[in-house]
Amino acid sequence: MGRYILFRLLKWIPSVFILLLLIYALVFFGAGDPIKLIFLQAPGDVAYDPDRVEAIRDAAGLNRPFLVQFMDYLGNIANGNFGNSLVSGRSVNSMISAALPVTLKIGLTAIFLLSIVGIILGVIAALNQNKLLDNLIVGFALIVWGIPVFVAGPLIIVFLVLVMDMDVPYGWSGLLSFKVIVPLLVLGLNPMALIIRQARAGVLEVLSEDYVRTARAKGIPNYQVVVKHIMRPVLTPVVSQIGLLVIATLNNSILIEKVFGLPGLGRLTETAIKTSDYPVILAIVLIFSTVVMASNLLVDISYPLLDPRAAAKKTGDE
Amino acid sequence: MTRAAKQPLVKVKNLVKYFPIKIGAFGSEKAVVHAIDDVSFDIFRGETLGLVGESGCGKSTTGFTILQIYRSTSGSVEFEGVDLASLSKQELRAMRKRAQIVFQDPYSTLNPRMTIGEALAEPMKVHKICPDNEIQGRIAQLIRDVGLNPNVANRYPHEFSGGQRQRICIARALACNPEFIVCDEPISALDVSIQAQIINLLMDIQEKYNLTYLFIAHDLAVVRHISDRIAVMYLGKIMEIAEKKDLFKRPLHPYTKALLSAVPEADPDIERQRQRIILKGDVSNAIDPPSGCRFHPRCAYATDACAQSVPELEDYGDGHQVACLRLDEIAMEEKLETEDA
Amino acid sequence: MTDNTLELQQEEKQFSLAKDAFDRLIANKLAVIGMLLVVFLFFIAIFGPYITPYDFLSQDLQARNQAPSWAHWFGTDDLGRDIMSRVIYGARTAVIVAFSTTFLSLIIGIFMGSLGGYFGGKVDAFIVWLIDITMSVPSLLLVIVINVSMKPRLVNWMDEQFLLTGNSFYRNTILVDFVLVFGSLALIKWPKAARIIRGQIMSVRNKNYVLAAEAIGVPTPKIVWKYVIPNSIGPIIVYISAALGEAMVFESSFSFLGVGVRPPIPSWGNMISDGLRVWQLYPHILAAPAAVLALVTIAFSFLGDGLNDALNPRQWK
Amino acid sequence: EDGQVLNIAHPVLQQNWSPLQGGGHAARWQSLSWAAPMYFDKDGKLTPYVLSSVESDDSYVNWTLHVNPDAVWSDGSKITAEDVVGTWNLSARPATKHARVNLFLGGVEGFNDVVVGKAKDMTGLSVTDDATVSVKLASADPIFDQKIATALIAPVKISQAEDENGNEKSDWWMPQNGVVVSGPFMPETMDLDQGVLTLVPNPNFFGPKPKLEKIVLTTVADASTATLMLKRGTMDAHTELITPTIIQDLGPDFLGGPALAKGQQFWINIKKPPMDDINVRKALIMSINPDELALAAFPDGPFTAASQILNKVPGVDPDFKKYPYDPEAAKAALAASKYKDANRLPKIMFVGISTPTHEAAAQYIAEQWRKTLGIQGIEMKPAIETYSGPDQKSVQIFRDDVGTRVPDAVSYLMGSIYSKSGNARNKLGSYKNDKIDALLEEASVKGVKDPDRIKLAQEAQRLFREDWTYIPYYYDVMSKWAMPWVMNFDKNDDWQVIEPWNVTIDEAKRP
Amino acid sequence: MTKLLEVNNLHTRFKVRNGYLYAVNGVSFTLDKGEMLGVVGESGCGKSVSMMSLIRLLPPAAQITQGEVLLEGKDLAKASASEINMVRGSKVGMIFQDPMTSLNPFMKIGAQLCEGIIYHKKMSRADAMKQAAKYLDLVGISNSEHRLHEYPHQLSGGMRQRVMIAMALLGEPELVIADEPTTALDVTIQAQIVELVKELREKLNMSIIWITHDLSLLAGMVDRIMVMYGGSVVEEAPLDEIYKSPRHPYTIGLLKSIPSIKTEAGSRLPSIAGAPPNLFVEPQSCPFAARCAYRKERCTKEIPPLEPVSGAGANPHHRIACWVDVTKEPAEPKEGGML
Ligand SMILES: Nc1ncnc2c1ncn2[C@@H]1O[C@H](COP(=O)(O)OP(=O)(O)OP(=O)(O)O)[C@@H](O)[C@H]1O
Ligand SMILES: Nc1ncnc2c1ncn2[C@@H]1O[C@H](COP(=O)(O)OP(=O)(O)OP(=O)(O)O)[C@@H](O)[C@H]1O
Ligand SMILES: [Mg+2]
Ligand SMILES: [Mg+2]
Ligand code: NI
Repeated sequence: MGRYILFRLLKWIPSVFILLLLIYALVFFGAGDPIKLIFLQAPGDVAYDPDRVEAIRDAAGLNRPFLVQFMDYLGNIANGNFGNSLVSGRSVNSMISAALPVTLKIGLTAIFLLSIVGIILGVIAALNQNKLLDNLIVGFALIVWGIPVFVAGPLIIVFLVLVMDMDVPYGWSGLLSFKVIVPLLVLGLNPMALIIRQARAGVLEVLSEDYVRTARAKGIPNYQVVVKHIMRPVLTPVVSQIGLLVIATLNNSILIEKVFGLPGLGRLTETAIKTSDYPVILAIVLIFSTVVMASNLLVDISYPLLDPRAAAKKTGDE
Repeated sequence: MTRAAKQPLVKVKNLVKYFPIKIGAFGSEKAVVHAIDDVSFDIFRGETLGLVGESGCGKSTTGFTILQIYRSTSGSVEFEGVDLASLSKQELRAMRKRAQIVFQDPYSTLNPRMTIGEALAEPMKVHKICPDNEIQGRIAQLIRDVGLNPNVANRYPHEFSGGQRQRICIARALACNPEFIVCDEPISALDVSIQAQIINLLMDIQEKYNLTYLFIAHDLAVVRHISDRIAVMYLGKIMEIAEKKDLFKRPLHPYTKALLSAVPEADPDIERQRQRIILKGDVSNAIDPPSGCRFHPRCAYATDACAQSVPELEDYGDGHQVACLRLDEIAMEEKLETEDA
Repeated sequence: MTDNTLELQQEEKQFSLAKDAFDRLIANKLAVIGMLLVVFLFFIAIFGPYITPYDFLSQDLQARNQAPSWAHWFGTDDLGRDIMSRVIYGARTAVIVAFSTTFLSLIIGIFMGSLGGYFGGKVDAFIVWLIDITMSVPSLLLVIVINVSMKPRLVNWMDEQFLLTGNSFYRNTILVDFVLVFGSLALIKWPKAARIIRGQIMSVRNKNYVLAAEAIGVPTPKIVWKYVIPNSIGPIIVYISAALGEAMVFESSFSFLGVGVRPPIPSWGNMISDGLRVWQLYPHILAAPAAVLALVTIAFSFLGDGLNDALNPRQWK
Repeated sequence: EDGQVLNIAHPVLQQNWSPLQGGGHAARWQSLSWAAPMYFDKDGKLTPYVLSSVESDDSYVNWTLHVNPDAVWSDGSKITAEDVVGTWNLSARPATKHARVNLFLGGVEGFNDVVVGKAKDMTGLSVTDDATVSVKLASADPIFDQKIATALIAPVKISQAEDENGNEKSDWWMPQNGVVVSGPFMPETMDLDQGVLTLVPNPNFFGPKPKLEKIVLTTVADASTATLMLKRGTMDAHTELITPTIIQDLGPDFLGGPALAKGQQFWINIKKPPMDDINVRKALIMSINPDELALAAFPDGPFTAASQILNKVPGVDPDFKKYPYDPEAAKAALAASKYKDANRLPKIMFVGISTPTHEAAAQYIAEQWRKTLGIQGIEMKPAIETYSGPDQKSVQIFRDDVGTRVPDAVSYLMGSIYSKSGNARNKLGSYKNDKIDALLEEASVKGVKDPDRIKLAQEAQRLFREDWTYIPYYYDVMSKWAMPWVMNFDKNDDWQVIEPWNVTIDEAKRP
Repeated sequence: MTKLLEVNNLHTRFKVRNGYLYAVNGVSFTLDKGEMLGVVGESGCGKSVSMMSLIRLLPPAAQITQGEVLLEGKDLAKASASEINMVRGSKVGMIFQDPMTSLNPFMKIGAQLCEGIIYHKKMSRADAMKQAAKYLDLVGISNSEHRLHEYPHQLSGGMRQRVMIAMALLGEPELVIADEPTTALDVTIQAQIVELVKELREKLNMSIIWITHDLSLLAGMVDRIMVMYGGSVVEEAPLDEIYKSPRHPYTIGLLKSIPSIKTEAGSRLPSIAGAPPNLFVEPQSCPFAARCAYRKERCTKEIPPLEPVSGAGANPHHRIACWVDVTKEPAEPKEGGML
């Protein structure tokens, strides 16, 4: 397994390199110039003095050729240094290391909790196929699926504040604070819909498996059949969705962290893009894809644990 | 005709087919399936060679490799003196019209998106068997040959039952006037009452078109009925080849004996008397086949020598070839037993 | 040989695979609802601009932010425009975006997938690798970066072309918004399509009918075209249905973030983001586009589920 | 009144709170912590602060600045002339990226060399003694004293801010790094990642004792959330919050305030086709009803429709002829242009459509043009930046504001229509009208009290009108951006709270 | 001998998309204690469904519309769900066709074996494991203690089928239903399993219903054979009777079409024309009529009841469902037949 992980990591490095090059080029050639932006944000009476801007760009080393800058950047990254923000001058490392845990904590908790709830709901729905309960759960999943998070977020806030007369659930004071529940829900509901559907489909499929019939033939009660024979096989395909869930959660965090004032990667992304702060953008891309890669790797590694057959899997080569 | 007068249409020499695969949870370990390993035999023009053996022993692979649908790992397949294994893809395509195959599962062998007519026209078009305007007529003829009504040509496969589909597959194999057909368990997916229909059909067209068959099956009763000669395969190796009558009368290889004794007969009297030879254990793994004689782990007569050296096929008269090191000793032992009794 | 001659009885009803699938689809109530909604959406997208009660651009500053009424079923927005007309026009935007992205991604996906699936080996490994990276990129972020960075370049380039050539095609840089939204979306979505195609090809390739075609000597490209692709239609259709719905949600996410289709062209996304700003006072401005988007997404998932069941039925055992 | 905490919502995740930025959202709270050289009080009177007095000779070239002997840093040490000169030199250096330094110090001799990195220090700035700075300007400027009355170039303790290479030290302004300030409140904590800052009274402040006990500034990026928080009293003030329904949501006072010497216009780039044709510009301008335009953006005020450039300064032209709203004339003008009809016009692109209100206005304009002139190809983009500057290609119309922070018509116009101004160069497409330039140059050296200064400016503006290069939009007011219970929260033209020490909260009104 | 099971007029149908599929149409039979009954018929003729109906082990789409299933006098068709559960696994054991898919790949052999007896016999886990090991020994799996901790995929097909058998026997049932337990196996392995079952039957003295489509397989094994066609029983007789004097045209055809030692090699096999019926309409006539060489007018109008054969020397236990007496009527090959 160690070799396998190493192998995966080795395969991952060129991908990251290409990704970085791509994004770097995109931002370098296309996106705005953060320095100019600083000046143009000021009212129009500020003389936008091209000479001065050039001087500032020189001072910041931004006038060097693309490749030189990129290689320089790579060198820094190799040393674990993402450079400094062009807008605030702060070290990107410290920004990321402050923001990442917030997003990870919320995201992982959301994924974890709602996956569990989702699986349970999905199983319940499947076992009651085409009955009222099934329809309710499936309907719920569909509606949650249909409403984008950035609509659901504000809706829930205003509902809580104006209707329930609660305080605005805003800011971050640790994962265990009550305020965080709302964004957690919003972040997780959408992926949960996915899990519900996946789990439901999975159970329906497993239900028609021969070994479930075997289990039934033993005359053990229904709940034992469900718990022992149905749940576990369903888990494998559901777990394989986690990579997708992670992506969805990261995407959603960009959309809603701002609304809930969560000092996470999503909010950082939003700000960085608005200000064309490319050292930050690049670092975030790198972090995001690391997180996704890591979760995919985790899923792959957990396969043999979930599915005993996987350990003896044969795959043709032709 | 004596065999000497017959000439082989297909000459399989030291044919080997390995499948490289990946195993393990992460697909990180490489392994090789020794699907067929050094197999040699001849198929004579106009005869039916039956190939029997247990599941996974490499029967289908043999059939596929003879036709070079799977390119062989080594060895040669001479078709009227041309070594198919050495042909390029292009050259091979031209040979394809002379050698055809009928697959086991008629449900998955027809493209569900093509009508029967299209499916039958395909080989004719590929090999330019006849002018375009004659294709329709020929299709009708073929469909009639396999006992269906020609008006089915513009229907889709799913509208047919398994037996009918198998007929259509046979028609498709016939479409380019082949001389040789590999029948890969053509009846084992069919209902009992339908199997006889297809066997009859296969025999009819063999007669009509003077075909040569390699008939693969695991049902010995059927093979016995249709074949002229029979080859018994075990884990990628041929264990015994003989004229049918010879084989049933005088099975020499311990495996053949066990196999024959395991075939049930639809007669309670026979069954009540029959002494089954029950083999111990299961077929070994083709990824990691046993050393020496592949059968030795299950063989009641195996000695250390069997685990050491690989037996070659040897002729025991009349073209009855057997691959066993201890054949003579076994014969002795048996004789003793019967005498004891 | 008479005993072998079977005739198909004439009264046996003739039904094709497609019809069979369609029957199964029709039997699924939710799928039918979804399908009707989707058909309605297409209808509106095509004919909408001709049937809207008002011009989607025409403003009436005297009638701003009006609640729904008989005159304006969905009310009016902050410039006194009729929201229903805008939602209807937005359907066109949604359909254009959804269709173009989906088909673009499908084309890339089919190409890449069949390349990998058919050739296998190194080519396949490369394509799988490409799929893996693309799938691991945070999609929204990538699309935003592409949009933010490429747009000025493209707009400037087209403008130059217009000044150089006077060709009025280049004048319409609104296209750029669409092209970028499609392009970048397709860029992140193709791996899904490619995976499906690749998987299909892999499985279809080992199907006996492909082996049979090979045994007959049918040339490889013809095998791909006549045997492999047609038999992959089912999953592709399901993919299309899911992707259409997804693309619409994605488009609105961009608009929410301020990239994507720009006003005055209405898209549900930018209408939602407009509505989100004022919805405490004028909830109807948000409600109409958000509800329609939700409805359409749900319709697509109904339809997708239905199609999935209809086209890939689980066989009884 | 003790124990009062002022909660401010801040719209962007600000990572840089250096007082040397001179711009951005952070700079809007600069006067809380940093004492300006001088300041304009509520009535517009120039008031001493760090500098006790500023005088010049008759040529308006040489100025002498006297540092208030009582002025001290929050650690009790004295603010010195060294600090003043050091701060200003540092602000002008390129690496510092001060966004507005040229507005205040641009006239000092040697400024241009420092700004492009050719020199480290301005030759025109020198320390005479611990408490005196002498300034030599490159040319006469009668209002130099007014120009430096801003917190945006408030002196900082230069030994803290500058490193040995003459660059700004990173993060020196953080409380963690022991920053000392000169203003009434000093930072207590700064969590840049969360976006939360707290300020407490400066015990050594040399002015009146601050009344608030604490100021908490929290980043609330989402406008809807911020509105809700203000409504509920979770927040008391906001850095800058504009939503289409802000008046209905938070009451008219929130956005209200004294008029500013500042106006918003849609500037037309006269070099870009089709704007190079004055008839097209006439057609475009005359088809807009300016009153409706203002209404489209701010239906409930408090901003008023603009007409001329000048606003609020002495010298607003009472006889200025507004551009007429005349659709017929507009159609005629378009027909008279070389393009003849709308279909032959190149596409028109707006930029600077960065807020919902500007978007509404731009859409209104677009609709009018479509309706009256039949123009279809119109686009709008939020960011000015990527579509502007030297490499911009396609943009014809910029929404942007111009104004002045000194009550002076000439400096107002120098910043907007003078050929060397950024506005003329970038947004008007290198607009240059020799007559206007001459008039403004002549006016700028006249004394503040000289009536010709105003007359020349008015004449320049009238000439500018005839070039038809802008669509008047609205005049700004200095919005309070605070709930009614926040008292004494008046701000000046630099967005600074004028007397932060006076700010109190009327707890009775707070919900 | 005492009667263990009595099935009367059992009907089972499936709800399918546009209507019903009539899978079992009036199956009746009895089974004595210790008797072994063979059920043959082609694919889809309702063998599995009718036998699964006995303990109502059916997919949700299935419904038993008629009939009674008396196990030791108690009607299972009307029993409650929990009563049925008490029968399954303890009174009736099941062996399924495909050992590859019938064992849960996610659970260890031991756990799968034990769960039934833990529930039914209220055994402790440890005791259950001991018991399971004992039965694994019984079915000829060596190293049984060790095997309990393995997953199904670690065993070969034959071994898995042995595990299935052990699982069925663990509850010490009085009746074992074996649904084509050897179809998926090779002949040599099949022979092993057949021998094993014979052996076990002698040791444990239980009743067995053995479903298969291979008539030859039953010849050396069962006491009585029941031939099914199109959802009904068409013939039922003691072992020798069926092979030596089959009376239903279908049975006759089936036996003839199997190539055997006696059939002349290379000769044409007598085959039954046509294909089995589809069951989307409730049968109103003899299901075999369409393919029957002895078809008479009546055959296409009325359903023949399953009745003892008539005629001299007829075995009273030999019952057929046919309007025609094949011993008297000449066969006339019929052409065609339905699909
Ligand atoms: N494409 C392939 N890739 C890898 N291994 C294969 C492939 N095809 C066959 N094998 C392996 O080769 C061996 C022989 O297979 P083959 O299909 O020839 O057996 P068979 O005798 O035809 O069996 P059956 O009776 O089940 O059809 C088996 O172990 C099988 O798993
Ligand atoms: N779940 C199901 N839904 C609908 N029809 C079914 C279902 N299961 C079985 N059937 C149908 O019921 C009929 C009888 O099936 P059954 O499984 O009893 O046949 P069988 O004799 O056991 O065949 P085989 O030899 O293939 O096992 C068949 O026509 C089959 O198609
Ligand atoms: Mg095979
Ligand atoms: Mg069955
Ligand atoms: Ni009959």
